[in-house]
Amino acid sequence: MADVRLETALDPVAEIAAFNARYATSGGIVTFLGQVREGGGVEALELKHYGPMTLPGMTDLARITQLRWPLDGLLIVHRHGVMHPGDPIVLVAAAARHRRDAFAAADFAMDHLKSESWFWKREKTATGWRWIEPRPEDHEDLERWR
Amino acid sequence: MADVRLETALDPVAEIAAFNARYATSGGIVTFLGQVREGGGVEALELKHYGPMTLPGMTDLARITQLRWPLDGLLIVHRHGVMHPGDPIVLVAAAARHRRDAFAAADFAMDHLKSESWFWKREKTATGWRWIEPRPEDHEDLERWR
Amino acid sequence: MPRLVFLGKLEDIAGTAELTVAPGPVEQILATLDRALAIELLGEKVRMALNGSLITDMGGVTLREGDELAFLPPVSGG
Amino acid sequence: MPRLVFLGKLEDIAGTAELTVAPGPVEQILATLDRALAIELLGEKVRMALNGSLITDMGGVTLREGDELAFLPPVSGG
Repeated sequence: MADVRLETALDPVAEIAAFNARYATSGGIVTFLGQVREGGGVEALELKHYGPMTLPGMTDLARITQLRWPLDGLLIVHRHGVMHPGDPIVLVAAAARHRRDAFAAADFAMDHLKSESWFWKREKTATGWRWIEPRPEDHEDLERWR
Repeated sequence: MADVRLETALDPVAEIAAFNARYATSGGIVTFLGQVREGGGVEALELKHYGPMTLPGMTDLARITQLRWPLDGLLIVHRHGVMHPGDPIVLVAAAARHRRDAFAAADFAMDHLKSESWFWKREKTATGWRWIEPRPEDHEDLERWR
Repeated sequence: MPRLVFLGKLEDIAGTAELTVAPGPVEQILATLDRALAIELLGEKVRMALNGSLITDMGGVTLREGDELAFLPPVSGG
Repeated sequence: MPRLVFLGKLEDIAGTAELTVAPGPVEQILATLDRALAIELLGEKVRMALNGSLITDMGGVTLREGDELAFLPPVSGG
């Protein structure tokens, strides 16, 4: 039921169109699209993953999300590799009979993707590449679900 | 900054494509698409509005939503008229620098659209048209924001 | 002439979406309507809007030429 | 031969994404590495995965032919 992918490219509009068509009679569809922000002098970012664990972890997250809320469908697509401001990074879509379930499921999946998935991020500015450390907010976001 | 419309037709994918393109460097975009559910023997639904108040009320809701969260952009499109299972009813999209702001703004706007906007809904089943009464959950949804 | 506008199920009860009425105090106008309809219009959950703005009390409100008084039952939209 | 895999900033510190090592107990293997790198790998926030599964303690773990031991610093993804 869940469609979970780790990709080097992501076309959010095509993905959303296909998802909406597939779940046309679900009451509500919530999508989250994460993009590379502009600002802070960031010219590029790179997301690295670990083959044996990253996609299996995402698949497990999808399974847990579906156990927690009654969903008609769930999509999680995450990119890895080098990206630039304006590029899509991650897309989550949840279709449910009831609006609140779709919102909660997408929100939950994103909090866990950001904080518990096996991705490592580095950013390139004029001074070169720099690895990004986890932020305290990521941990706080997770606490909301416990 | 907000794009608020009351329409007789809605093309969610085209709207989402345009919104995403416009806010390509926002960190996060949350969209909610409400559709006519299948089930319960509902063959059609009709949403009626009141010209002098419905769109002004939606515009005011957009203003309040933007005051409450720092958004890059906000879209609210609501249909009126007769719709059938699988048809889109409402689309809300919120673009923000930070993910949580986009989620909260879209969620807030939807709760208020459902419970406080000037729309009246009737459903058609095999036994004819029937006006829908407000549900207790609608009120509970609003209480979350107070 | 002033108009009364009936939204949602009130349109079904009234049998019409709009009614043109003679100018005058709202209480007097309602007294001229079908009694069953008037009772519905005065229901506790029905709100009123004069020319697009909610009013909390019809006491003292007089409808003049071109005024529109809308009766708004609880919303169930979206 | 077993391999050590370094994720995130540990790759920069190691100067390589992977290192082929001789089979044997992990403690012995780490003792053969550059001391600054070994200290980073043993950092409190670094987790380890043996053949794709997290392990909580390297005590007693012996790497055999084809084993892959990954060192995972805190994630910062998405």
